[in-house]
Amino acid sequence: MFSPKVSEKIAFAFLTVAILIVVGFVLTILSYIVTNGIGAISIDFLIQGPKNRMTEGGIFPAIVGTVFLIIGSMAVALPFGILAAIYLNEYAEEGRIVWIIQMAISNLAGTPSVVFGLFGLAMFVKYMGFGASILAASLTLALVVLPVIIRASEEAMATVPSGLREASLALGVTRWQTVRKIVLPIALPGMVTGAILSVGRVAGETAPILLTGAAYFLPRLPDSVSDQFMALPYHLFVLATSGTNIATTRPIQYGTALVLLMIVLGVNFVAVMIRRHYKNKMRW
Amino acid sequence: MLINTRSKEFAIESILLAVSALAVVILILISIFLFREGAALFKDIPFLDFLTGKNWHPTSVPPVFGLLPLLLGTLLVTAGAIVIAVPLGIASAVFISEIAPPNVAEILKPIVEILAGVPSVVYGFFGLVVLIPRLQQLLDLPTGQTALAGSIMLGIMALPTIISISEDAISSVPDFLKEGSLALGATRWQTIYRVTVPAALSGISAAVMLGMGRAIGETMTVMMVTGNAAVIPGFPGGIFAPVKTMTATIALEMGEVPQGSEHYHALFAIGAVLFVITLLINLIAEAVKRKYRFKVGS
Amino acid sequence: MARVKYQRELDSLKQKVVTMGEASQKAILDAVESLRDLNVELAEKTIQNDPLIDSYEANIERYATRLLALQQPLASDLRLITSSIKIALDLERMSDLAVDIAKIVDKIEGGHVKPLINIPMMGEIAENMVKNAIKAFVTSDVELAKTTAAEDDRVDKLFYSTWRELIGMMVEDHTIINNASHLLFVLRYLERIGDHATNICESVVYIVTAERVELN
Amino acid sequence: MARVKYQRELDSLKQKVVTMGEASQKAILDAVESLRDLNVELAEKTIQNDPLIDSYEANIERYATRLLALQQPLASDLRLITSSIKIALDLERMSDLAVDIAKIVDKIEGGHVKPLINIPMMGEIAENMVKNAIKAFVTSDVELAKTTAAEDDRVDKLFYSTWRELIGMMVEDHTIINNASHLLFVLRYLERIGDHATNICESVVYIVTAERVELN
Amino acid sequence: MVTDIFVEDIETEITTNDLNLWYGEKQALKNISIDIPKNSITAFIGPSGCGKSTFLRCFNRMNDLIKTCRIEGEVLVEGENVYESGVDVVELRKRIGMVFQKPNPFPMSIYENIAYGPRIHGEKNKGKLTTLVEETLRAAALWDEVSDRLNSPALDLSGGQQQRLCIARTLAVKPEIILLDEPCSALDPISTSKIEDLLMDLKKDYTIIIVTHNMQQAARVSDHTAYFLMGKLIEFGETRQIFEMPRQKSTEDYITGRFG
Amino acid sequence: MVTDIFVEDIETEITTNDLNLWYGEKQALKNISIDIPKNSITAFIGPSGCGKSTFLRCFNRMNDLIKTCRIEGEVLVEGENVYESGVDVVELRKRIGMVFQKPNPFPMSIYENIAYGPRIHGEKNKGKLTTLVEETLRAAALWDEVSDRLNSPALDLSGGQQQRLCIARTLAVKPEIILLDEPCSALDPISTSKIEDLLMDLKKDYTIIIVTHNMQQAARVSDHTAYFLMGKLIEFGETRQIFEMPRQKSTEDYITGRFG
Ligand SMILES: Nc1ncnc2c1ncn2[C@@H]1O[C@H](COP(=O)(O)OP(=O)(O)OP(=O)(O)O)[C@@H](O)[C@H]1O
Ligand SMILES: Nc1ncnc2c1ncn2[C@@H]1O[C@H](COP(=O)(O)OP(=O)(O)OP(=O)(O)O)[C@@H](O)[C@H]1O
Ligand SMILES: [Mg+2]
Ligand SMILES: [Mg+2]
Ligand SMILES: O=P([O-])([O-])[O-]
Repeated sequence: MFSPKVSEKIAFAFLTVAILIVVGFVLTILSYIVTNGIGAISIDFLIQGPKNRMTEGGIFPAIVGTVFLIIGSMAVALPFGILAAIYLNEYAEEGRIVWIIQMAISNLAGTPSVVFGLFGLAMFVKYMGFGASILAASLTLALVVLPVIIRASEEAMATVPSGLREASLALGVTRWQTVRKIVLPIALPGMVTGAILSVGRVAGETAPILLTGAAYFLPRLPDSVSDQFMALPYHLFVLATSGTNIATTRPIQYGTALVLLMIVLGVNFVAVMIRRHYKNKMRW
Repeated sequence: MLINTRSKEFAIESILLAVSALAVVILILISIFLFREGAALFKDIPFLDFLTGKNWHPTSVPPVFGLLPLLLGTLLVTAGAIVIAVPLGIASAVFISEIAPPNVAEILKPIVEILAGVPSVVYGFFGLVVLIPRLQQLLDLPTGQTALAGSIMLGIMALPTIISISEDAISSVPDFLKEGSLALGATRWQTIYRVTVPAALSGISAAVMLGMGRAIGETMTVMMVTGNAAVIPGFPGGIFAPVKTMTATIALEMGEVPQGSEHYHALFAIGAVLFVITLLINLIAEAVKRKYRFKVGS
Repeated sequence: MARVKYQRELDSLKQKVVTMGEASQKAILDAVESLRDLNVELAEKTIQNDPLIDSYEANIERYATRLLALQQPLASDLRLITSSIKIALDLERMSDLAVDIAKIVDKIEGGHVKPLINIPMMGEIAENMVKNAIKAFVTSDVELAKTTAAEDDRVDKLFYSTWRELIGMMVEDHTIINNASHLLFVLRYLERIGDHATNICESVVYIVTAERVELN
Repeated sequence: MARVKYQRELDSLKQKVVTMGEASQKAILDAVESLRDLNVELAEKTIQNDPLIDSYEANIERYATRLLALQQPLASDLRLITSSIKIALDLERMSDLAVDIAKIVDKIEGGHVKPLINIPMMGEIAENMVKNAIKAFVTSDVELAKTTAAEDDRVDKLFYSTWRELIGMMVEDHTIINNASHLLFVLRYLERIGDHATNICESVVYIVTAERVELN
Repeated sequence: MVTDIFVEDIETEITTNDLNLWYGEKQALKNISIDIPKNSITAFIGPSGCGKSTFLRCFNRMNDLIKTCRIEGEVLVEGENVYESGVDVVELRKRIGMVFQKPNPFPMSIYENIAYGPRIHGEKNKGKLTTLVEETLRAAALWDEVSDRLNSPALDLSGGQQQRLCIARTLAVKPEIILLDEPCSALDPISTSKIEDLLMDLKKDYTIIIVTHNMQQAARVSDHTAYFLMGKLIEFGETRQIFEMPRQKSTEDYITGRFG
Repeated sequence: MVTDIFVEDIETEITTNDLNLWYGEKQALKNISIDIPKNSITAFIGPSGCGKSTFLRCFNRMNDLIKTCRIEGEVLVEGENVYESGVDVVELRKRIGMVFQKPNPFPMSIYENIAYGPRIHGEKNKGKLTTLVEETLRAAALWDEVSDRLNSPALDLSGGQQQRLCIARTLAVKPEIILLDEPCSALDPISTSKIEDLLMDLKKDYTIIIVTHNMQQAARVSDHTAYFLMGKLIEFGETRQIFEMPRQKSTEDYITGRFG
């Protein structure tokens, strides 16, 4: 058909077009949100509550709600995730039990967030009687990010060469000491990166909190963990789909989207920087 | 001291095992709650009727709970997303790991990661305010809120999953394999499609499966861009018409249903079906990864 | 089965030693015969053949050194190789001695006073020793090496008795002093050939058992 | 600088050769002196010392073989090691020959017919050759090796002239036939010592240049 | 199995009696009985997969880490069976140091690498630690090369230096026995010869067992050599004897490169 | 640089003139001029990092893959400068086969591994391919061991067999020159000796260049040897001469293990 050289040229041209399309998507989305949202953002927008049936004012309660969700879910998911990862990577032997645990984790990772929402609704809100609340939503989000944290921590620990563990054990050091003194210090940057990435995930999730406690409109800050709350992503959804005056509140919508995006991408950026920093320092 | 150290070690290991087992417990709890709440529906409505029902009229009297329009809606949107995301994703992955100079690749990778970071509401919002009007105008449709809009947005959202997992798989093909091919006088492209990509195939397939999983499970975006009309989509015309997916149905309707009602249970039944589908996809992805895991350099 | 080439090379080294051994044997036989018969031609031939035998020795040394350099031999292989160098040296000395004997043919004035008997006998024993020493080498036969080395006693005995006989004859008849003094040397040479054969036998024992023993 | 231990081992091998060389030199000197002075005691001492020199030879061979086994020597190192085995053999033969000379002291009946002059001279030259050969070995001095080997001509000339002289004397006075015939052998032994020294010189040239040359 | 060191005057450090070991169904060690002498170097040689590493790892129970591994028979270290229940594995591993094929310093400073073991075992006194670091670095013939940069990362050292650091790290917990599993196979000849010198230096104070594929190395450094084949101990004896005059045909075939 | 093969009757296959190569700022090859003879085996030796691999990879322009790499000077393969613009790199690599340190069969069947090259270069005829596979496997002395399982995965072969497969794969594209970069360093002695025999067999039809760290191997297999040090060609000559009587002190020091 074509000579190998010509085929190569054609193929490479197609591949280049593909990557350009992908990059195009990114730039388009970002530029729309940024150019349209930047005008809406002001100090007042950030520190005031919504006013006038959400057609004016700011998004402060939503920001606070999101922060609460992050703190609540991470407080649960982080310790459990890291401990599970330690077990799976450092203690577990290939075997049926471990296989089952691993499958469970990858299935949790693949389960749609709306299903987590249903579960949270049935389990935390109803069955355990937490009601629609920060507590129920945080626990639900904790389940959503648990597999992410486990996987990231496992991966970070797997980069620690097994020779180091053997060396430590051979010095008469116990397994747990070896984990604490050798494995965890080396794996820490990777684990931190994983944790930060899951913070981004928590900040952006909507469906689970929709079912477990996010308030349509609550212009005050929540009093306790069993209170309902506003959150940025849900707020954006509400404004964009069922607000009082969808067309005229566009600037507020763009502004909210931009703030949400900045939080999520900012957090990701920090994670990437940490990863890069330690990648350059580590070498075996 | 002796007994002490040992029992301490044993205690630690037991605790760690218990924590890990939590993952299994959660999965089981999810199944129990979904199936229990969902099963309540089938006291009145035969399971098969639910599964094959062609109409979803939860608020009519008497309500009709037929899953088919929602299921097909989900499948249509997902299929569209895959058609968009798979070629673009694999091509991009090949480009990043095999063609781009290292410094360009270092720029492209975080750009793709941005796609992964953008929250789904933001995608939905973007689709709603930017994509939909344009689609409507361009294709001259009554509404831009169509399956196509959903597919495009989900396609974009599935891209980072497909790209980054494929890229991992491709770049973990050892250099010495590629050098072996080049040294035989193969061009770079021949090397890519005859050695590198086949060697990475397991990882790429897993990437496609996981991308698909992400698309099926996505809620907010589809809810915001597909119009949410619970009708069985025609083909190919349905692509350009509104559809309602399973996830969107749950998220949209749960807020308005009385707890314990038939409708409430029906939504859980949808959740259970969704859960089973994603479970299957995950199992297949795992199996693919395992089966085609190639052993290079022993 | 591994390192086939190396195996072949070791065999080939052995073969070289055998070839050289046969050549030395023949040199001894011819030299003694030429002396007995005062056969100038045969003597000449033996002398002319010496450079060939010398080249055998050089060849064996080179080959063995090459093997040492390239194959990292150990245990009995290593002993085989270093000993081959030594055995080749012994064989080379033997044929030098044979040449020395052959050279005397020319120096005998007139004929022998009486037919040579002991000298050919010593020659035969020595030649036989060489033959058996080489056989022991090829077959790694320690027993044969030991019985062969024991033969050296017979050579030594003949050496002393013949020596005394010759001295006696010289005292009695000093016209034969020149010839007899030459024959004295021949005796000595044959005795040395026996010694070298014994050395070879010792090398065989060393190759097989890793132990250096004195066999005389 | 690497393989320090190996370096040291090579040096130590050289040292062993030097020590053995000195011992052989002394054996030659003593043997000739004991013969000149008919000093039975010195002769006896020389003979008694021989087993020690033999053990030197065995030791050098063992050490060299060990080095071959363990260190995978190449190039000049390899030649140094294999040649050390050969040089030790030459030195061992030299002291055997010295012993042979010393053994004759006992066999001389009465005194010497006339004072020995040529034989001590040959002894001195031969001993000097050994000394210089070993020096050439230690310093890798090809030139010295060559000039040393050239000395062998003087030994050979002395051998022939003295031989003729002795035969003449025997013909004239057959009471000295026994003693003179012994001295004939001494001549031969000294000539052989010269040959062995030449061999050492050839080994030196081989170690340094990788080429086997004939130096006589 | 042929052995020749049942000699009265050699003190035994490690003895195994009828040791059998399985990985799952597969038997990796078969009826191994051996007496490894104290304060000397013993080399384990044999073709790949013959069980050398497996056997070595029986002594400090590193095989415990492999769940499928099952052991029968005795391993006596100074007369005590290390596989008896109640034996403290951690204590055992302190007594039996181990150095691996690939140098594996921890990603810490040189100082911290060596102080790691003693610290874990309770040494807190800074002065004592510093003395110990110097002592062990000297013992491992590394002091002169690193004394001026004890705080720089261990990973900056060359491969040969890293391996000596690993030996020093092992010495720092004051073992009686040192096991080395092909410690030089990743090193160049010069580093190798340094390690060999070091081992010969250390043997007056330690019992050393080294697994090696390099016949010349075994012959150079060890006092006794054990030859393994397919999980069996074929021959054990003085190194000189094994390499000069092995009693078993199979040993000779292996060391002369006729198979393996 | 000292060289002794400017002899009339040796035909030259590869010539370099004043070759200089930089990786970024770092010069890895310095002024290398050499004439590599046809239908013979040339060995490259020298301490680690001296540039052997770099030099080898100049011949088939594998260095092109390294972005920082910059070259000055000429590399003539049969008189043609391979670094001239307009040279077809793919064609060049067909003419110059390369075998790597670690055996790297493709994760395909044995048959597919060998058919890979010819297929890429347009051979579609099944019968011809099958013949070629048999031919090259025979030439690589592997046919007897694998003829009954051509369709099983190449990765199931042992290391030594894999390496011979890689050589067969190279032969299948009918090169004139074969470059081997430490082809035996990952292999056991027996596989090594098989590969060596194979190379000596192949040299009548091919020009072979082999990089090796094993002095004995270089001495065993090669006709000519080039010794490199810090990017410079120090000595080049007949192998016998290099290993018996190198002209340069530095060469002797290296081959006798005094440094490097
Ligand atoms: N963890 C394991 N599980 C199952 N089999 C194993 C395991 N480790 C080793 N084996 C098997 O046990 C046998 C002995 O292995 P071992 O590692 O002790 O050999 P070795 O003599 O050290 O070989 P090498 O010289 O290649 O290191 C081999 O057949 C090996 O395949
Ligand atoms: N891609 C690269 N980028 C920068 N420097 C390189 C690169 N490849 C090699 N070098 C450097 O070039 C020099 C020569 O390397 P090369 O790999 O050719 O050495 P070598 O002789 O093959 O060594 P070895 O025996 O270890 O394989 C070394 O100093 C090396 O660090
Ligand atoms: Mg091992
Ligand atoms: Mg290299
Ligand atoms: O021939 P020899 O000098 O050893 O008697």
